[in-house]
Amino acid sequence: MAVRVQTEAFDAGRLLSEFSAGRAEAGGVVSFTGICRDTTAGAGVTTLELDAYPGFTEPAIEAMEAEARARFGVQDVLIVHRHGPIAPGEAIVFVVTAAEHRRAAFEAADYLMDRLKTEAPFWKKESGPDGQRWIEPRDGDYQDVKRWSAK
Amino acid sequence: MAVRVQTEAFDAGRLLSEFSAGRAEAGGVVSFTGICRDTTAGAGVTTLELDAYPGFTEPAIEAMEAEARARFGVQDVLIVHRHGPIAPGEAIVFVVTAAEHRRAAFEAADYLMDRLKTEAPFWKKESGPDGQRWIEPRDGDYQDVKRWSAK
Amino acid sequence: MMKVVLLGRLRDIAGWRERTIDAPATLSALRDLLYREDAALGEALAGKGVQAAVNKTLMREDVALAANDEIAFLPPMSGG
Amino acid sequence: MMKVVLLGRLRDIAGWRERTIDAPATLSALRDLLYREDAALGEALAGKGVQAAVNKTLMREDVALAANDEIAFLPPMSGG
Repeated sequence: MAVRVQTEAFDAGRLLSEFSAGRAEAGGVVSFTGICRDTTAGAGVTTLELDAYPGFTEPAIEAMEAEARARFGVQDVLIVHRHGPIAPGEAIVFVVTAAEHRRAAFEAADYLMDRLKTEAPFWKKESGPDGQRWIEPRDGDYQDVKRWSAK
Repeated sequence: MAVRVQTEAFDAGRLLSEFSAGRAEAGGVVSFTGICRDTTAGAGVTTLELDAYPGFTEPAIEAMEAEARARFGVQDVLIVHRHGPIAPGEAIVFVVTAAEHRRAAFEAADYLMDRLKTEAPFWKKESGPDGQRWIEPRDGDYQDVKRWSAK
Repeated sequence: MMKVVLLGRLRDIAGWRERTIDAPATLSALRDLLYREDAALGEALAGKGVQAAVNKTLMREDVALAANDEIAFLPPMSGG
Repeated sequence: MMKVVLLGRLRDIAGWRERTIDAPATLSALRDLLYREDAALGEALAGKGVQAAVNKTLMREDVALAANDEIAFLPPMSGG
């Protein structure tokens, strides 16, 4: 179980290889890679900048991870989240889960992304040809995270 | 869009890196790696052998992929499935999907795995200390795939 | 000559996976021929959930066969 | 001396991200102090959804502050 909040770029595939190595007790490994898009609602994006609050952001994500682990019975979880400036095409977030059966692995990854997208302590600024703007979660993100409390 | 049915072992992380490279139009990439477990219901497994019917197995999987693409509006899909003998800890199947928003990527990967686990034309034999046995999908697999027709 | 392919547990029962044989006129004639040669295989072919494919297409009914056809017998699929 | 940290759009409004200042007695006294120095920042701090954390813990109420405390003001989070 690990949470990493870092400014360094990362290769999601390499993280998946490392995470999966020698995992003969797991039936399924599910990964999500969130990529910085080059357009958001039609506007060109040249850079995304994520502000984190070190010492506050990590424990908040660790709490989500502990909840996911307890709720879905996964064997292992890794969450890597970048902050600082991020270029289009680069990965922002990587979540990977391992479980004995694939349903738990899928649900834990899905749940963690819904939580991260709405509640993770990051402040996000998009810079493009039209200037800069601070952004908030989409309505769809709030609807996604509500699915888990209906259960 | 691609389907590969092969006897060669593969590195899921490397496939994820290749699939994700330069994908600045996608917001989310979801991967599932199915790993050959070293125990199934308590019995030790020394090898799994998957029988495929070349020329029949690939088109059946391509049809599932086309359905997933139409249903969830994903941008790209790759499915790699091994056949032949597979050792515990090795990957059996890798499914990766890319979509503008993460929900579509998660649902397409989840759907494809449910279909593959119950309907893909493979015949599976487990060999262990207790001998060999041909296996069929678990009840849970049939319940998983039913979720998609209820929608 | 046509090619006959057995999948999954059928190949363990028969002891072979692929054979070429003189083409019978129909799928049911092929089943009869295989039954006469090997009753255990013949019974397995008639078992629950075993399907036949002609040239990689599943056939629900009896069909006429031609030389060079490829006939496969598929037990219930295990999934991936 | 205590450390004050601004996150997200608050740092654009204030033009700074982190400062050390003489410790006022309470969180509300700190807000008053910042308002007197920079009314735009002071209003932003009182804005909807802006939370305060003392030593990395969110505080819903006014609290007493001590020297060496770290106070952060957090606008609504964007999520990851």
